[in-house]
Amino acid sequence: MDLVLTWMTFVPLAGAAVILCLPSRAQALIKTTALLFTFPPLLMAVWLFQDFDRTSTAFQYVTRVPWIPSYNILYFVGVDGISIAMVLLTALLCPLCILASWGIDRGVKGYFALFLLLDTGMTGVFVALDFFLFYIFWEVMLLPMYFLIGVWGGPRREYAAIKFFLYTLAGSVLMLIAMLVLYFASTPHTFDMVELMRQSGSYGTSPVLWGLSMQHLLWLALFIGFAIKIPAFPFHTWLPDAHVEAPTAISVILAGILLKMGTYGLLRVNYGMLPVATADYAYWLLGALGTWNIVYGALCAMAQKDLKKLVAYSSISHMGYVMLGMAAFTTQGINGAVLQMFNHGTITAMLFLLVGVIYDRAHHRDIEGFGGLAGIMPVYTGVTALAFFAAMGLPGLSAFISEVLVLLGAWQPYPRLTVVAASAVILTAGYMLWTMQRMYLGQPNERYLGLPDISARELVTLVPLGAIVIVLGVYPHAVLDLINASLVNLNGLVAAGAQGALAQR
Amino acid sequence: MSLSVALFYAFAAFTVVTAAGVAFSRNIVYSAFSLMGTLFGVAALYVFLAADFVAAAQVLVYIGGILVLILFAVMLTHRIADVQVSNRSVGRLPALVLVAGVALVMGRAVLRTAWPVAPALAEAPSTYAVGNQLLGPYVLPFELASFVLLSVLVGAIVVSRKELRSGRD
Amino acid sequence: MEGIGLTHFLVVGLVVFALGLYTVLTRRNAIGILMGIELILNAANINYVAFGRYAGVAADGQVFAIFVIMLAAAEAVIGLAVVLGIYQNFESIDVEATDALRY
Amino acid sequence: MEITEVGYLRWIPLLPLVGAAVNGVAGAVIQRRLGKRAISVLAVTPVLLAFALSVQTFLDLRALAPEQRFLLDRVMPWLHVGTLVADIAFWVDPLACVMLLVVTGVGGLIHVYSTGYMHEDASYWRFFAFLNLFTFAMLTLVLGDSLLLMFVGWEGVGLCSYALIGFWWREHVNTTAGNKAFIVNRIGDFGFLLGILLLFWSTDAAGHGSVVFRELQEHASVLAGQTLWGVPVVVLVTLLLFVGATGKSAQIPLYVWLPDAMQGPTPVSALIHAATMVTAGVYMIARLHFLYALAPATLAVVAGIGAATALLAATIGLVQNDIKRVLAYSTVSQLGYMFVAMGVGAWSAGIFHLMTHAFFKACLFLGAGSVIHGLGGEQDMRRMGGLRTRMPVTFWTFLVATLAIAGAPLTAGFFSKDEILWKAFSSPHGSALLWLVGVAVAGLTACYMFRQLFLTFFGESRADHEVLHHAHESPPSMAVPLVLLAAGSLLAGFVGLPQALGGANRFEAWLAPVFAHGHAAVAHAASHGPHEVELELTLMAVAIGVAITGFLVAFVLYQRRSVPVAALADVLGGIPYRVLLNKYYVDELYQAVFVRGTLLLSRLGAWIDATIIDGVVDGSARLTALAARLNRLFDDYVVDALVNFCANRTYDVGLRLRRVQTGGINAYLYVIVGTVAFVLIARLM
Repeated sequence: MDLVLTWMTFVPLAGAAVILCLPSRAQALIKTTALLFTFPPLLMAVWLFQDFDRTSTAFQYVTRVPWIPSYNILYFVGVDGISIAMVLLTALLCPLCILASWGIDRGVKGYFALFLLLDTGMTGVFVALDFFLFYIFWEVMLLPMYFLIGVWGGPRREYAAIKFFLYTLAGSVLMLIAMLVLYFASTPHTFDMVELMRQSGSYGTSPVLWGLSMQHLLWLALFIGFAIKIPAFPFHTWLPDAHVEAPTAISVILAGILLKMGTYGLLRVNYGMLPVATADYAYWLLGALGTWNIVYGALCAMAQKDLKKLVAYSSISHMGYVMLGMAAFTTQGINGAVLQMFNHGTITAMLFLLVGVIYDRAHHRDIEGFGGLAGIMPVYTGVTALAFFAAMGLPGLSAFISEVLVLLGAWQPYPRLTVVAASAVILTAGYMLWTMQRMYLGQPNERYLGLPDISARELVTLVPLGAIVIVLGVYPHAVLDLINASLVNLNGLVAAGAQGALAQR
Repeated sequence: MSLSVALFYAFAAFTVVTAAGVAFSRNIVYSAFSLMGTLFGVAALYVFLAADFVAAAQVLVYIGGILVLILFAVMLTHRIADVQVSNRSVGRLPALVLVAGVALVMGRAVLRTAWPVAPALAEAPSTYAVGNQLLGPYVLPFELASFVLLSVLVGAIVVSRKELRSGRD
Repeated sequence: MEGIGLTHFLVVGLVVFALGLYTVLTRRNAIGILMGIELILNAANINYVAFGRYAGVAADGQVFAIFVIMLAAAEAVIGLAVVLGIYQNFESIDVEATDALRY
Repeated sequence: MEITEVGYLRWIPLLPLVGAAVNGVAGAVIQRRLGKRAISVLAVTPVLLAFALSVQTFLDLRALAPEQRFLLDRVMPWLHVGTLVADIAFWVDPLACVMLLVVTGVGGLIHVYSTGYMHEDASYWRFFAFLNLFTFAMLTLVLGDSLLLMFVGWEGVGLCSYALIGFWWREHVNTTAGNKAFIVNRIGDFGFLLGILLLFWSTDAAGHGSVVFRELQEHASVLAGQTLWGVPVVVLVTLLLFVGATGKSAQIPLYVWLPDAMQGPTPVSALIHAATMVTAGVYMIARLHFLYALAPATLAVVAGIGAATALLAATIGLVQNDIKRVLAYSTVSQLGYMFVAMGVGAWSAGIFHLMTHAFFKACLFLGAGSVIHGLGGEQDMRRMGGLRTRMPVTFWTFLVATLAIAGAPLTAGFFSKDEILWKAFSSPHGSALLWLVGVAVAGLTACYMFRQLFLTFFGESRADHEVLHHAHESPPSMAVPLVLLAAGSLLAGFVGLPQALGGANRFEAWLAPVFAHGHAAVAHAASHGPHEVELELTLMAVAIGVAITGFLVAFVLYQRRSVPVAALADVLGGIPYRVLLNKYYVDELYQAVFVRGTLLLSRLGAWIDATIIDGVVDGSARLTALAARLNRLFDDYVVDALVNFCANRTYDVGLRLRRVQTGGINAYLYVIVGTVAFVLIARLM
């Protein structure tokens, strides 16, 4: 019984409660309180990073107590290599996002309380090992997100918020159904994910509906639920709208953490519990679709005129790498996929924070509307260049490692897909450099000559991320060591499960 | 028919009749006073059930507290000089039918069920046992109850004070 | 008290309940409705205490009755406060006049 | 294989990195507080130290037995995933040592030169930060012991090249050139990366998966017999890697970025776009010669591309007027020579030319830079002339370097070029055609180089009076590197004096341990028979004759002006001249195919736009594949519509259902009690 994860999850919730008790006029106090309550999880994350047993494939820091005994529902939390990186990322990004939200001046109390609630939900999703608990946290996370976009967002915020909500809710419903089916298929009925994974061989693989077996139907239902989050084509249209309308910090959370829940869910649920269907669908629905995501996202990004939309589409492109890497079932591929989840979290967070910096000053994000910012805001331009080149996968920076691992891993099973996916390095360089040229280089725009350079507070939010991007480029094993054992084990589980079931057939 | 039995029937009848007064009276003040009778009758019935503490609580809380509160509310919401203190009723017939249906079903359940009856307990004062239960197995609900009462206290003030609401932005 | 059993108390409770229900359904005065609710609660209390006594667990039934009394008091306080609030806003406590929540 | 582990190799790349980091992070402050001199010290010292360490490396290697000349420095583990093992480790063998000396030596001189050339620039610190970063990346490329680490340097030099081409970022044309360089290079990198992937998995299939050079060399034979998509794996691997080389080393079809790269400051052109970075492709092929030796088909492609590029670029160079552009095309052309050498298996000859080329081309660029500096930024040769007397140091060094590149006997260029030509003729992979092209290019080279010399330094000055008045010789910080490089251009050739001329060819002997494997594979003749010596001397004489012819043509046309150049330009209606002047319209072709193609697609998108808004929603799914813009429409008008449809229907239902909310408590009570009663009655009756 180890309560560290429980503390990590619920300390922000306590912070939300404290904030609700503060007077709404004390804005600075509210902001400071919110920041303070995100520090304990960060410190615990540092401790976890140092203490985590890198050789074990088992769940660590487990708490497992009955919660609703009549339905055999547990309060069961723990982390393994698949989730640890995401837990660390969440703990890291939340304080930074609170700092980035310092400029919020409308409904401060509600904003920060909801933000801390969101923090609890996100951490909970990554540590929950009981499916029911997982689902609860999943929903807990959606509601604050809806309000954060819908209340504090841009001009079309309500449209974006409702679109976001409908999309994700549709996914949730499918997930709920699949979850219940899994529950009633297990003996004894349980939501315990570890137990469900252990029983993974028992879900029927004989056709029940439209020629699909129960396992395949479940897989598809869960896949759609998670694909909306990733977001995989064609479920991605909520993302650009949500990003454009959301406030900066929320965009960061959205791209940095929420997107990862899709791929995390696939690894945790689909891979662990439905190995046969995973093996059957990996090529088309993960590999080919991921490749399509990569290229399609990059093309769409190139066509954007709004900087934030461009970054949003680049997220779609980069998440494609995660799908492709997962689909490969090679050590390199899956390691690259999870590392890419982490790296994309840091890099895209930087990008959105940088978009926020310029938006706060110029109040628009039109790429064509700037020019020559390098002369006006040199430090800002320098940091932006770092982030852009990181997003491009420049060697020496973190994304290079994960992208190379993904491509390397994917080459063995799917060389053709890899050729197509790798061509995105050209497209990515194209739109990133073009944007760089149009916004930051060239003759400075007269209108913006007076813009102040990046402030110390904004720099504080960016420097840790930049440092991580560089360090992970040189020493990727800081993260790879954490995740490798569990991922190799997971690959083995899928292979064994698929093999066993195929033999039965 | 012993005296106690007769008394039981008397009190039961009193209870029912005054309850009917609550239900059918045209004047709300009359209704309120009828309610007092009902509450008193129920307290008496508690005595018959050897529930002395509950009976006392009934008299103190209900009659001493709630009823007075209701009367205050009646007075505060109606101009006392009004001759016609409204206690209008609507839809009597459908209500009667509905209530009759429910009563029929419940009566059937009451009469048809073979209630398991334990040997009658000695008619000793039960206050001691009640106290033990309240601070023993029921201590958590008991404490929660105090919390609820506190919330009610605060809530009642917040809800009924006009200036607090208007003072906010 | 031979001859008086559980059923008798239950019947009294039933009648009081029915009258309470009728009051609740027919009154348009909010305070009247509250009185009806008090009747229903009393009916339930009679049953609690009666069941407690005749099932041999006297104290439990009474404890529940006490809780009900407590809650009734709480409900009356809040209910009447709300009624006063409504009166201040609508100048009436007729429940058909106060239909701000109508579609 | 005996490997000597040493601990100092890491400092060769790391010192410039430290310089770059200090200047990059704190450069603005340092420059403001301590002045440009501090920046210069911070930037130049690491490179000079790195050069000293490189010399130490050379001495250490020489102290070892020839077949044991390997130094290795393991810094830290980098990527150990599955069977993939790549460490941050630097190694040096004789081949890397040559590159090391060239990069740090020539690089150091160019750093010194830059302190003079860039002295007036406000972003002095930024320039040196990137120059140091480039040195770091280039040294990583050279010293990395695995393909992946080499790739880090490979892309790193591309980044620095991008940043330095667009160094004066206020001008749109500069940043466009930078983008072009980076993106074209990325196309090459795409191939390079795929090559690495394929190579790793092909060796992995045989149980020896590796990206480390020495392990690859050991197990290269496992590739034999493997095929992918019906092509032998070794051919595919080498071709993919060669795609990377064409990008970095500006060969057909990816050479178009290099002439545009001349938008950068001239020292950058000298260091990155002439002496070091662009030779990375040649170095990579030499590094992996054991693979290329297994793939004759690829070798033929490499030689063919090299020869074609050499010829194409040389002809374009004939008519360019921008002093740096001529040099740029000359670089492309000389790189073509090196690829010809690689393609015929003459590894050490190619590297030899790489080294001598670094000297004379750097000298030429720096000389050109000196001219531009002296004329206040003028780059058009038509407005120069007569500078011989005003800038004597520049003139004499430029002359020496021109002689070297033209292949005048006893200069460095003569020996290296001649060796390539001889190998192109005599190697089993060579042919008379390759030799013929090479000789023709030698003639063209002499012609356009002397044209440049005559136009710039001889004759009457055609510059504005004002400009001419300020024309001056460059400061010592610029002149000294020029002299040293000119000396190198003269003397560097003697380390590789061919046996036919009675030399020992110590250069080839130095590299022999590296290429032992490759030479065995291509069955290269180890010694020259007497007959062959005679043949080699004959061919040499022919080449010299052709070069002299080229010189004479330039002399007649541009010095004596016996034949009016304008008349020549009008030959055949002026078409050949215009074709050459416009670089065979390749840029226009690429522009038309790729850029215009994209524009066309977007216009097509706009057309479909209107159609879809007019209601043809069904067709959008099919058409979205056409263009990115169109895809966005699909999102907005199909997927969103479904979502909105669901929302609207829900809203309608809600509109109807809300009538239930009467707001009357009695009504609610009726419903509640009625429902309960109904359920009770239904249950009990």
